[in-house]
Amino acid sequence: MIIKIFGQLSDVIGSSSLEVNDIASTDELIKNLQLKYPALTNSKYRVAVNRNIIQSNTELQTGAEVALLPPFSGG
Amino acid sequence: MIIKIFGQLSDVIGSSSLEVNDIASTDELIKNLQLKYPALTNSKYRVAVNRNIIQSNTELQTGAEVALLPPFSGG
Amino acid sequence: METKKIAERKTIKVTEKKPKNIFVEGAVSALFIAGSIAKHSTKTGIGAHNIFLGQVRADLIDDKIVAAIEYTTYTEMALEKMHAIREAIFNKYDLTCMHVHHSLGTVKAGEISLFVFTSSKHRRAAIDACNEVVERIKKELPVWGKEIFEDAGYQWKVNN
Amino acid sequence: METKKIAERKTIKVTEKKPKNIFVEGAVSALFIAGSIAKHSTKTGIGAHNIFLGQVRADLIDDKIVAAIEYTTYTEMALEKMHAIREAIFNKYDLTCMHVHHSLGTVKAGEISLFVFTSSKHRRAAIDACNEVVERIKKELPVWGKEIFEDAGYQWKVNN
Repeated sequence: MIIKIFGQLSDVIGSSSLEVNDIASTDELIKNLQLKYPALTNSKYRVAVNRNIIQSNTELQTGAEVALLPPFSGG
Repeated sequence: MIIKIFGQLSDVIGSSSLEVNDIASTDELIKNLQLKYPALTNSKYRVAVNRNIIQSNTELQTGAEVALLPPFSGG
Repeated sequence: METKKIAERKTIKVTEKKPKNIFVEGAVSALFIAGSIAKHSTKTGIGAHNIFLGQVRADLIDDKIVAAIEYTTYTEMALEKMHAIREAIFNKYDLTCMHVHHSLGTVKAGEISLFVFTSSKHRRAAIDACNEVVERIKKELPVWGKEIFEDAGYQWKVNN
Repeated sequence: METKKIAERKTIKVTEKKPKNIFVEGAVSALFIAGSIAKHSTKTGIGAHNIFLGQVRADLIDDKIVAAIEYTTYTEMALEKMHAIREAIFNKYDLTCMHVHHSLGTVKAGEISLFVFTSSKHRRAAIDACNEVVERIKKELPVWGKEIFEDAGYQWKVNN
């Protein structure tokens, strides 16, 4: 599964996308990423699954489109 | 003294200015005009003296700039 | 020579008392608006512009279609009033600049007769100031619109 | 022959599901805005336009001056979101039309990066809709601005 990384988070993670495997839920994804990228713990962001921001832990189906979104600053 | 007439009032009076003499106040002016132009009684308008809309009867000094202003419709 | 130079330096700039003219003959063109926007690119403290445009509608009134509006004004009073509005708006809002252009004479349906343009560092001031200026112009400026019908006749416009 | 003709006539137009693109590469030019305004002169039911323009500020941050903002987006999500905003705005306000253009890539200080344009019969709808669209764009569109300093370095923009 490809995780899209945007804005300042691409600085924290050092890339604009990540490949992860065998991840069942967004909570599990975040736990794994925080282990690998400790700076993520101090970052403000929301998680989108299939282009919708999730409010709580969400199961990740095969082919889900997951993205990490730091605060928006358009306009 | 010249009275400036604007907008729809110039239709009622048939002119965009009027000359009047020996008028001491705005109340006197209105009374005289209503006698001469009865349709004025049914018209909505305000009176400006020296480019300020007056709220009550106002004395007219020599050289005062008097205007009759129907409802504004700019923009 | 030296004395003259000092005298020149001491000359005090007389403040312009005459209010700025806001009236233009006929419609406001899209290119005029573009020029006005482009001029602000050097003012790099600006973060937000708000523009209001009034366009003449081809209203249908008792089977007659409005073809144009003919605007007239009481110039001296309108410019004095607009000057007072400008002062009040600059006192109330943190604006970088503000421009107002209102048509006189004939403006055809589909053409623009009012152009209000406010700019500020942050959007709130530009948006709120523009809104207030438009409301005050409609309510307080001695300007009259005569709606000219396509075939013949006219009626005096009423603002709501 | 006859059968083919009937078949052709029966072809149903498939509704375009793909949301409208709002993104443009680089700054929005004053001439583009003028063209957009001019196109509305045939829509003679319109009485009021409201335009919001976001301009890049040359902010001074810790002795460094912002020279430009580099915008990036999550395109698919942003366009879906903008489509939803558009639907909600047209349901809420009596608008004739609405146009939104947002820059991607580099926009220099003094240049325009956001252009929101609403039109309606009466001014209240155009003004209120424009205001709401701007607020929702800033809050809800997944777009990020990177403030590039004149000499070197950058910082990520924060909306307020």
